[in-house]
Amino acid sequence: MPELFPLSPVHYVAAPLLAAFLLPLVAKLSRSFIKILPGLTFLYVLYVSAVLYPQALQAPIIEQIAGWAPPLGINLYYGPMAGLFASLFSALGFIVWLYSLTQMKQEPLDRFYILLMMLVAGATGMVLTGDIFNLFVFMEITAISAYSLTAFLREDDKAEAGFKYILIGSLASAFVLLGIAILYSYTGTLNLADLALNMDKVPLSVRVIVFGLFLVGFGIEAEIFPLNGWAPDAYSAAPAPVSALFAGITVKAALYALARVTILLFPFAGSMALISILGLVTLVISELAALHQKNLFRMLAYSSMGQVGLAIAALGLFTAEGVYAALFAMINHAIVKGMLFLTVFAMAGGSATLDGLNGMGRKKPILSLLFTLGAFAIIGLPPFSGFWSKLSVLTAMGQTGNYAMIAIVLATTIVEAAYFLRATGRLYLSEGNPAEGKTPLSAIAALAVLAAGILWIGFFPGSIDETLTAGAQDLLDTAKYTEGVLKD
Amino acid sequence: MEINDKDTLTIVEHIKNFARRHSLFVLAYGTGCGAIEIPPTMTSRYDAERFGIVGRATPRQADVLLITGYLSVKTLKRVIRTYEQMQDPKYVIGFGSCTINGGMYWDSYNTIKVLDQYMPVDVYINGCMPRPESVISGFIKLQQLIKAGKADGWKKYQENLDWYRANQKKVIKNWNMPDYNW
Amino acid sequence: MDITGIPFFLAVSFGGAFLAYLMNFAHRFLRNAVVLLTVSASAALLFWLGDETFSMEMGGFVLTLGKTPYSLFFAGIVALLAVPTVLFSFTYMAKEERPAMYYLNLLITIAAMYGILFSLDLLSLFIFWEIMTWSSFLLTIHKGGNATKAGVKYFLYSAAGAYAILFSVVILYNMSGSLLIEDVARSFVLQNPLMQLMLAGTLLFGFSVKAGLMPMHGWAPDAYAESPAPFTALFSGALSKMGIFGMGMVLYQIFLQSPFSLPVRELLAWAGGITSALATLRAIQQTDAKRLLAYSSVAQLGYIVMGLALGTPLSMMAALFITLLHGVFKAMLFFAVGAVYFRTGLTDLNELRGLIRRMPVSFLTVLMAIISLANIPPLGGFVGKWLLYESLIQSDHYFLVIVAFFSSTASFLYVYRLIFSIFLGQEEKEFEHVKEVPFLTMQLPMLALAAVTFITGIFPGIVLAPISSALTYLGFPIQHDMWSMSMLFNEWGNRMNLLAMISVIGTVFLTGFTILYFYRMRRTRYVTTKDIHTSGEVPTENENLTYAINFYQPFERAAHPVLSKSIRAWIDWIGRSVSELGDFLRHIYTGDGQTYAWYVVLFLTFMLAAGSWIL
Amino acid sequence: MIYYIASIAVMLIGLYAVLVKKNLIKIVIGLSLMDAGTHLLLVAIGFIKGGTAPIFSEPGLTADAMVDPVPQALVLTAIVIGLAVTAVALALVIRIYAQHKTLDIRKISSLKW
Amino acid sequence: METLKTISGYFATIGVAFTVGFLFMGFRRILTARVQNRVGPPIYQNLLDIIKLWSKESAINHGLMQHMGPAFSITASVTTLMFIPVLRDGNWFQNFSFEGDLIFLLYIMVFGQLGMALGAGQTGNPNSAIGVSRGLSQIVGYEIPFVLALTALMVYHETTSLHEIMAAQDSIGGWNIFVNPLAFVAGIIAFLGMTHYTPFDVPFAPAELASGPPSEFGGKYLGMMMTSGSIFAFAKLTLFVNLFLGGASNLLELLVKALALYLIPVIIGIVTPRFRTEQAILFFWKWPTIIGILSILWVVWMR
Repeated sequence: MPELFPLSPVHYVAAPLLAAFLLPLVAKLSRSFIKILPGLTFLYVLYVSAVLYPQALQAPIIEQIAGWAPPLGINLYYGPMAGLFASLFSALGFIVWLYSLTQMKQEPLDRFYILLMMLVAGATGMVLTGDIFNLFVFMEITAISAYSLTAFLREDDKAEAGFKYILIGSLASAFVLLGIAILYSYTGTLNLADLALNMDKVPLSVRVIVFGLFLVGFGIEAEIFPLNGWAPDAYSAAPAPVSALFAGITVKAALYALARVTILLFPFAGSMALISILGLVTLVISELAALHQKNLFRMLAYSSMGQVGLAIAALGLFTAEGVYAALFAMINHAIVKGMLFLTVFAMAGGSATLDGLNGMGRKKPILSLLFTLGAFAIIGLPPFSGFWSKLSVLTAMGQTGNYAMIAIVLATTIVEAAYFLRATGRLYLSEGNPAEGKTPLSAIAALAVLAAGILWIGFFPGSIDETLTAGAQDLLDTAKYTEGVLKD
Repeated sequence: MEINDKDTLTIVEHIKNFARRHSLFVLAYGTGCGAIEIPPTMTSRYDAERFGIVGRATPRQADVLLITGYLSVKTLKRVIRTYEQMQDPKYVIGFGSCTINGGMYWDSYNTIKVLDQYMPVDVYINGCMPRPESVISGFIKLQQLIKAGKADGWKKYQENLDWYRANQKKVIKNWNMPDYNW
Repeated sequence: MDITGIPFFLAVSFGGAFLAYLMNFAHRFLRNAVVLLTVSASAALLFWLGDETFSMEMGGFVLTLGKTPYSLFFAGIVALLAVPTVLFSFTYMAKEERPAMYYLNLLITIAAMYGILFSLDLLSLFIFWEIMTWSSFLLTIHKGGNATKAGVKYFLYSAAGAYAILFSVVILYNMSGSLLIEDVARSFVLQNPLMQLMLAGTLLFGFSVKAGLMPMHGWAPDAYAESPAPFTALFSGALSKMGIFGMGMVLYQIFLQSPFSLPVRELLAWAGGITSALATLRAIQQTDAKRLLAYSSVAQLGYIVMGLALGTPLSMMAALFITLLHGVFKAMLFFAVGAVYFRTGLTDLNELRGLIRRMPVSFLTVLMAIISLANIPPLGGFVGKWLLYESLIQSDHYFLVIVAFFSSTASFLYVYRLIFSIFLGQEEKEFEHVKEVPFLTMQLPMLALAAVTFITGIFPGIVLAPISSALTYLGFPIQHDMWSMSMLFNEWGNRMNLLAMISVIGTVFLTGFTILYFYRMRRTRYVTTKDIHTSGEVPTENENLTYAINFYQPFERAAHPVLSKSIRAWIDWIGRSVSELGDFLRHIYTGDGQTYAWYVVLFLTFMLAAGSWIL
Repeated sequence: MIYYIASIAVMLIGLYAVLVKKNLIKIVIGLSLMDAGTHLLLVAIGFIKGGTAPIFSEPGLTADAMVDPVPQALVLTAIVIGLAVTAVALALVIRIYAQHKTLDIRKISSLKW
Repeated sequence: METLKTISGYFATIGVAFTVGFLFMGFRRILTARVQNRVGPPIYQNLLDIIKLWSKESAINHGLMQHMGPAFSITASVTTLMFIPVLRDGNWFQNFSFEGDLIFLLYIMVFGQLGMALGAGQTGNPNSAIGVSRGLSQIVGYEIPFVLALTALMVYHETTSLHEIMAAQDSIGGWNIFVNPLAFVAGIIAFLGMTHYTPFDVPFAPAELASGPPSEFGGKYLGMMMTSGSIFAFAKLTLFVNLFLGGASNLLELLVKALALYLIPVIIGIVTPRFRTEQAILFFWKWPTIIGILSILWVVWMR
């Protein structure tokens, strides 16, 4: 099979895109295909992951598009880190599909799945590509599908959230494009590896400007404070499966881009410290802002921003442990926050407030248990995945001697515990709302997969140790990256 | 054992009898105007404590119930209850003419006339009001009665309870007390 | 798997929890059997626990489990309380909803406590610590309603403590490269003293939160009052002792060599003393039985901390002895209050009254427990307090003696309030049909624990033997002339012969009681509590004359200067301030898209300006 | 140089519209202007005065004399993207207007805090 | 034979304590009467009261605790007595005093009060409960100076054994009343509270509370309580004699010293009105406590 039809990282992007384009045609044949095709696509992509990722752990797979060699042509870099993200994205895509199968009832479904697949394809492209303009393009694909998905529901405030997202997102794309233009004007190349080698052609002041532009551009997508004004609105307006993907995919892709660009092009101590500090600020402000939130999705959104802030803070250390911790935090956040969004949606519907959770412990015990599990995991209680991710963040910070950072992270964790447990407590109130409907099995299955992930990582954190270490090495070892890409 | 059978008294009974008559705890329960005579009796001028007579605040500890004057029907109910709460042996001293025949309230619609119909009185003290001297002499009479074994009103009350109860219920219309059971 | 190994032990403890959860779907008798079997099996396994340590790698950290004499003593307390607790739960929780969740969390809590005790390294201690915290949080909010608020409060206080611990653990790990307590201790002494102070301070702070030491006691009254009564017994009796365990470990295994060790311990002793005094005063004010007991627990833990911090062999013996005894008698009290709640649905001291003839066994339990709590001989509580006072006097802490004695004497007030309001006073018509609780599941645990207080009062040696081996492990050589089976000695060579004491007290009491009971027995009438001296007035059926409301008003008036201030209110104020800060901060997100665009542009401008300024 | 200044000027005009104008349509126009400015800048980077199209149409024509083709390709892509974004934005504006009956961005803030 | 002697020693101690106790109380009644220009009852009046109470033909109880309350009370009195060396030396009247120490005495002394409080609670009489509330509150007041005084002595003599404290006061100059007068003052003020004489008799206030806690107790119960009270009075006096006046080597000396001590609360009681509960508590927490603290500082300075 591999000989006949060689698997390549391109399939990550190509398959969902192809499926997205095919979907309207398929829809003409049978309505049921609409629901099945995305699942098949994600399954296929997962299969690609299963085959390619072990290889990437050995040595990064570098795929040249259309046969052009890297400085000129576009290449895909499928290293341990990119592979990790690509696999994570496709897995999340599959789970969200599984969940949406029964929970997503809003027509037009075909468009929903098209956008969904484009979102996943774009985000995967962002982490795979080795070309900065290509990165921009994929970012825009992700963004446009995200805009549309945000406003997908035809209810009151959804369009408003979408518009705010577009407003800020367009600024981001403009700034990134501007940065690319400036870089190109000095170096004449768009390949990241090539750029990294040619950065000394760029004057320092320009590098600062470009770094600022990229920081703002990617930072908007990565929800760094104060660039994340769109995020709470978008999270709360989008259908819950999409919110889960926002938390799990778009943010992570942007973060990857930011990390990759920073480490390749701007490896200054100042820029790294800045990222770390921004991460902490994001963490503190988001967690505090979530404290008074009554709208559950908004609360989860703020929490997402906080978690991303945590990952950024760890990432900004740019030590092996720091990146390891950041990766761990991102994976944990993707799984847990995804599960929380989906659980809340299944439990209390699309516009859930805290009151919507009242007394659910009796009416929907399994979902309540899952929410509790998610809340505990996100707070970082052992023996769930969140604990190990938070612990690795803390030890990474400890190793660099940043005790104040540890204290800040721990203090915000208390705040986080406050609002999550307040929500958890509501589940077990004796009086509550009338529960309506039963949760279908496929949704429970999707959630169960995520819950199993939480527990698995919680009990066997060593099982993803190798992956994370490789990923961290991959990100930090710039020489290997440039050499690998430009070896011809 | 028959306490009033003098011949069979043992040494223990002698001691008991001695203690009983020389330690009289009086329930501080003033019903009518006679209560005003109790303080002088107890304090410096007449010093009833010489005879072991001291006031006690609760019927559980008291030996002697002083009915110090007229008893209205309403008060009678309380007095009966208080009397029944006292521990045997217990003594009642009717104090002043009101307790003997109604005294100046002989035609009142609201007071009882003859106390003895409602509870067994061991000693009556005459007068309206009796002076402290009379009160003390009444107490000494009581002591003599105890010594002679004749202060046995509490036994009469037990034996003739039905009669007493009937009399009590005759005047007390709203009888809502628990019955005295032994 | 090795049947005497700790992995097997923990596997039984944790596995039983999940098995019980699953069994709930089969039948409740099956579930109860599994629960009881798990708890008693782990209690039995404690006796056969082997000495070998067990290591495993998890997430890049080496976790080591093993037993020490010190931890074995605490494990004994847990086991001693766990069995009655589950037994008591069977009937008590039969009425409540979601029993599966309750037993799951209860067993996880118990197992996690064992885990904490058998951790030889700080990380596994922390892991089990947090497992214990969240499972007990879920138990606390089990009832819903106000319990949710109490539970969240409990968790937040605990989180503050736990993260203080984690803070230290991370730094210690960074310093010593190992998590083993021995290794940590070895590298700890090499740090500079201020660093040592900070690390030990945060660790002690963290552990003291669980012990409810003031000023971090705010969670205790609410959490104890709202959690289900059988669990509260375990909560106050065993779970809060984990804080004591941790403090002892930090003080004497890690921090002992530091130059700041002595002042910190002195401070801690005073904190314990003040805690016991203030919490006692608060307990006197309470009108809810469980809240009263909660404050009482805080006070008792104050004593334990006092003894622990003094660090003389005698005081350590006292601390550990009270640790056990407090667990026992507080469990009895919570059980009894739970039994009353089970039958009447009330814990309000102003409404309960006159249950003594309805629930005599519960009354007897409370009586034994309060005698023990008030340190009155001949029950076990006295032994602990005797040791404590002797050690306080002999280590020249004269004013702590006064503080301790003040709270000990003042504790008579609240214990009397408790037993009086519930069991004594006039009988209430409302409670006419209240029955005593079932024997096997509810009376038996109470009576068994009552027997423990009695036996430890006469033969404290039974408990002092494991205590002295625990103390020897901690570095306090306990010579054999410091205790014997029923004889206590202080450092000045004075002694207290408990057998003589019990024989005198027992003889006199029995004689006195017999005389009183049989003397003129046939002339002794029983009368109802309605037949009392009320100046001749007849109380009606619906009238209850029991004096219960504002029971200690004169005392509260005297203690008003202290009682009018509240530490809890201060901590709450901090919490409210943070919450309001959060409310303020979220107004950054104004909802106007253009504002967000401004943020972006301003941020970019600021970045560029800062960049050019740096350049 | 004039191209650079002009393109930056267009961008700033767009930014001004985005930041100051309250009408949603005008904001969308501002966004487009920003895009356009960036595109102009990109094209200007590749522009060589007197250069020819980047096609090896005549012998002897070297790469130096050619206009850099890459920015042009980029711009084409970017224009497409910009178009898509603008289209989505306008669609949303229509929906917002249908719901709120206003285009004033200050009044469209029901999602906040 | 030895056992018989020992056991008869116990009974002798109790007998002596009881006799001395009721005689002292009778003495107090006479003294009070004399101060009030009365004659007063005979000195053995209390014995007559007790015999009369025991010879009551009937008794009522409200439940088991009413038996147990007085039983607790007598337990506390007799146990306290048993663990106090009545005389300095010799084999008689030593009883169990070698087996316990001051800390034990501190606690066993309140045992009776708590037991009585329980018995009083069982009766359901609101007056009893109010009395208990006041009495227990007052304990918290007077125990503080008492413990301060005891601590001062224990620290000074470096022992918690009553025997050793007694042995250290071998001459009149060595009596603790002279060595540490401050501790004596604090202790004796606490003793005033313990006796429940005026000005600290608000728990039993007869006119207000119908005699407070024992208001439902009559007959044998009250008899038991009064018996216990007599013994306890002697035990407390002996304790104070041992602590501050160097103990006594024979019964006569003991009587004289105890009477001298007993006169203090009696005379103060005769001439003072009554404190309210919170006034009493605050009084105990103020002056005697300060004096007690000073006495400890004095001891620390002396060492």
